[in-house]
Amino acid sequence: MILDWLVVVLLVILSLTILLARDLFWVVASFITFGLVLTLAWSSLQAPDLALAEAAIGGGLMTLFLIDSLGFSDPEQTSSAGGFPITKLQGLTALGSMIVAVPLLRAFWAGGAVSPGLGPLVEQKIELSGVEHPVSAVLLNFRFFDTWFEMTVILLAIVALQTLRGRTPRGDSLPSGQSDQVLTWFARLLSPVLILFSVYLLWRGKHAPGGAFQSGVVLGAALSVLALTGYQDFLLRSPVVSRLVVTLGVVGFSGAGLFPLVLGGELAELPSGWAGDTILIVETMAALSTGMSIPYLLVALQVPKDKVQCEERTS
Amino acid sequence: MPSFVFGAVVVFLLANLAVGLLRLAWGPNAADRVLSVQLFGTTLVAVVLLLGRVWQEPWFDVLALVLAFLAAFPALSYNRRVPTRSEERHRDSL
Amino acid sequence: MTVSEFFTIASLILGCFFFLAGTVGLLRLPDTLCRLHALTKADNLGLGFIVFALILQSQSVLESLRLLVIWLAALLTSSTASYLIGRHTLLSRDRKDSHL
Amino acid sequence: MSSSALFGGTGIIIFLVGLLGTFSLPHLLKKIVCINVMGSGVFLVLAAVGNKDVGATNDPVPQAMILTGIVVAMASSVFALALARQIAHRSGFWLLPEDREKL
Repeated sequence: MILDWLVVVLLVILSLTILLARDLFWVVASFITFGLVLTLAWSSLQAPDLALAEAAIGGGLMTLFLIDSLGFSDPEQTSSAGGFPITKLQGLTALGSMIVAVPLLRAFWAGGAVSPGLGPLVEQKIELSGVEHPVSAVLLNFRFFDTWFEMTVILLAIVALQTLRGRTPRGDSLPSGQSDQVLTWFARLLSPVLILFSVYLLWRGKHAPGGAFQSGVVLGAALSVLALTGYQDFLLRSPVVSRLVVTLGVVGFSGAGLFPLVLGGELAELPSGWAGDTILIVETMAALSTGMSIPYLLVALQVPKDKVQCEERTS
Repeated sequence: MPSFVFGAVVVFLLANLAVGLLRLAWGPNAADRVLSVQLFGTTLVAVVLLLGRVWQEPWFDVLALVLAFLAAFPALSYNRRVPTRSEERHRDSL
Repeated sequence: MTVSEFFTIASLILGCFFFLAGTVGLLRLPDTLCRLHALTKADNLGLGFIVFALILQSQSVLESLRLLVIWLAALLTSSTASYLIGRHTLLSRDRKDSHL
Repeated sequence: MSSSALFGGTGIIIFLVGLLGTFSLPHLLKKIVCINVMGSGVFLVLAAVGNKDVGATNDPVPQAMILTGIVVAMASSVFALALARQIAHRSGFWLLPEDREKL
């Protein structure tokens, strides 16, 4: 209980810091710490899958995207555009949110009618799903649509970013960081272990916390470490193949979702005898494509500098 | 080993982390803030390991491993910030 | 109190001490490179002693190995991170706007 | 107070702090971070409602939805960051055109 209070106090302090801090790097560092502390909140709420995903995304990957964008911004602006200028509209917003807060908090703490939730139903039907871990069962069988369209959202984000970016002379590569003995060895030691670890998480998802997304995110971290330390072959050697890997998730989910229609079933109704195997294949495809998406997101973030070069070349 | 010993250590480490937030606030360089985040990451690995023993949940070790593996990301992305011209010159002379 | 309990508590206290030292150093030392020095103590020794305490209490060899792997992973990442931060600081020290 | 009530209440507070930041901070990067904070608040409320000491068991459905949400939030934040960088590159400011006029 003391632990919960400590976590809660830290979360509120950090969110207020994000609101009030002037320095941009302070905001980003607070956000990373916020993500790390949130991991503890998920652990305390007995949501291991969320804790794993939050640790990998909030503590790892968002850092990469945010600090990368910070490096792009120039120092003079960072300090000047901080502040907390309160206009009439913003004052009203603040007042409004405080007024909304009171009934929301009251409603939440009053408790009242407690519904049993969907937990018992999931427990009852879990044998039909083909996996033993309830969260995986919901994610990949009972609410197949959610995950299907989640993969679509990731793919759409990449397509949109690539469209924004346009064609660039250097293809899908990151502007090379400094190559360096220590970094090279770090990548050589860490990324194989991370890839192995992501396979372990994928395998684990069937009966325990873990699964396609946690695995995909860890794989993505491994690939980003490689891309950041100059090992970009997997992006550059055969761009078509790498892009196909990015689409694998949507392809897998569409296949598994549409195939039952051919057999005369409902959309996304996994065949009961084959559910376990179908899920394993779909999960592997989803993990691979999530993993490959992350270096692509990072590459596609490098918009403006590449644009400058393109415009210079054409003029 | 009574689990309240581990619990006390967890509370101590989290209090430590809360005090460390001051360095996050003071800065003054970006590097100092990356340093504090690094310290928080390591503290959390310890906290998660201990909590796994207190609550008897084996998956906490997996979580600690994820945290430990990805602890280098802030420094890794910080290092990628485009170096200014003086940095380039300094590096070339090394 | 058995011998292993004594060593567990001793090494937990040592681990806490190093984490405290790391935080105090982070707050009190004058510049970035000094603070880096304080941080590495907490990273390596603080976590090391706590992992050692847990290994003493672990039920199986597998669990001990798992804890050891976690400590080694933390060592690898924290030493690389420290190197990167240190080098970056060193390289940008002669810059005027070391603000960002 | 049970821990799920505690985290749920915190989720509401964090959501409102993020909402306030999204409206009141002109800097685009801060806006994006604040939207993420807002999202985390929503996730906390959702997880607290599905927790063991509210329902009968630990409800896996909210957890699966939050997991989906975390990944989608990451993808859309990256997209938002790219748009913001585009704006910053073209105009020289991390600000929306409306906010720039006020400068």
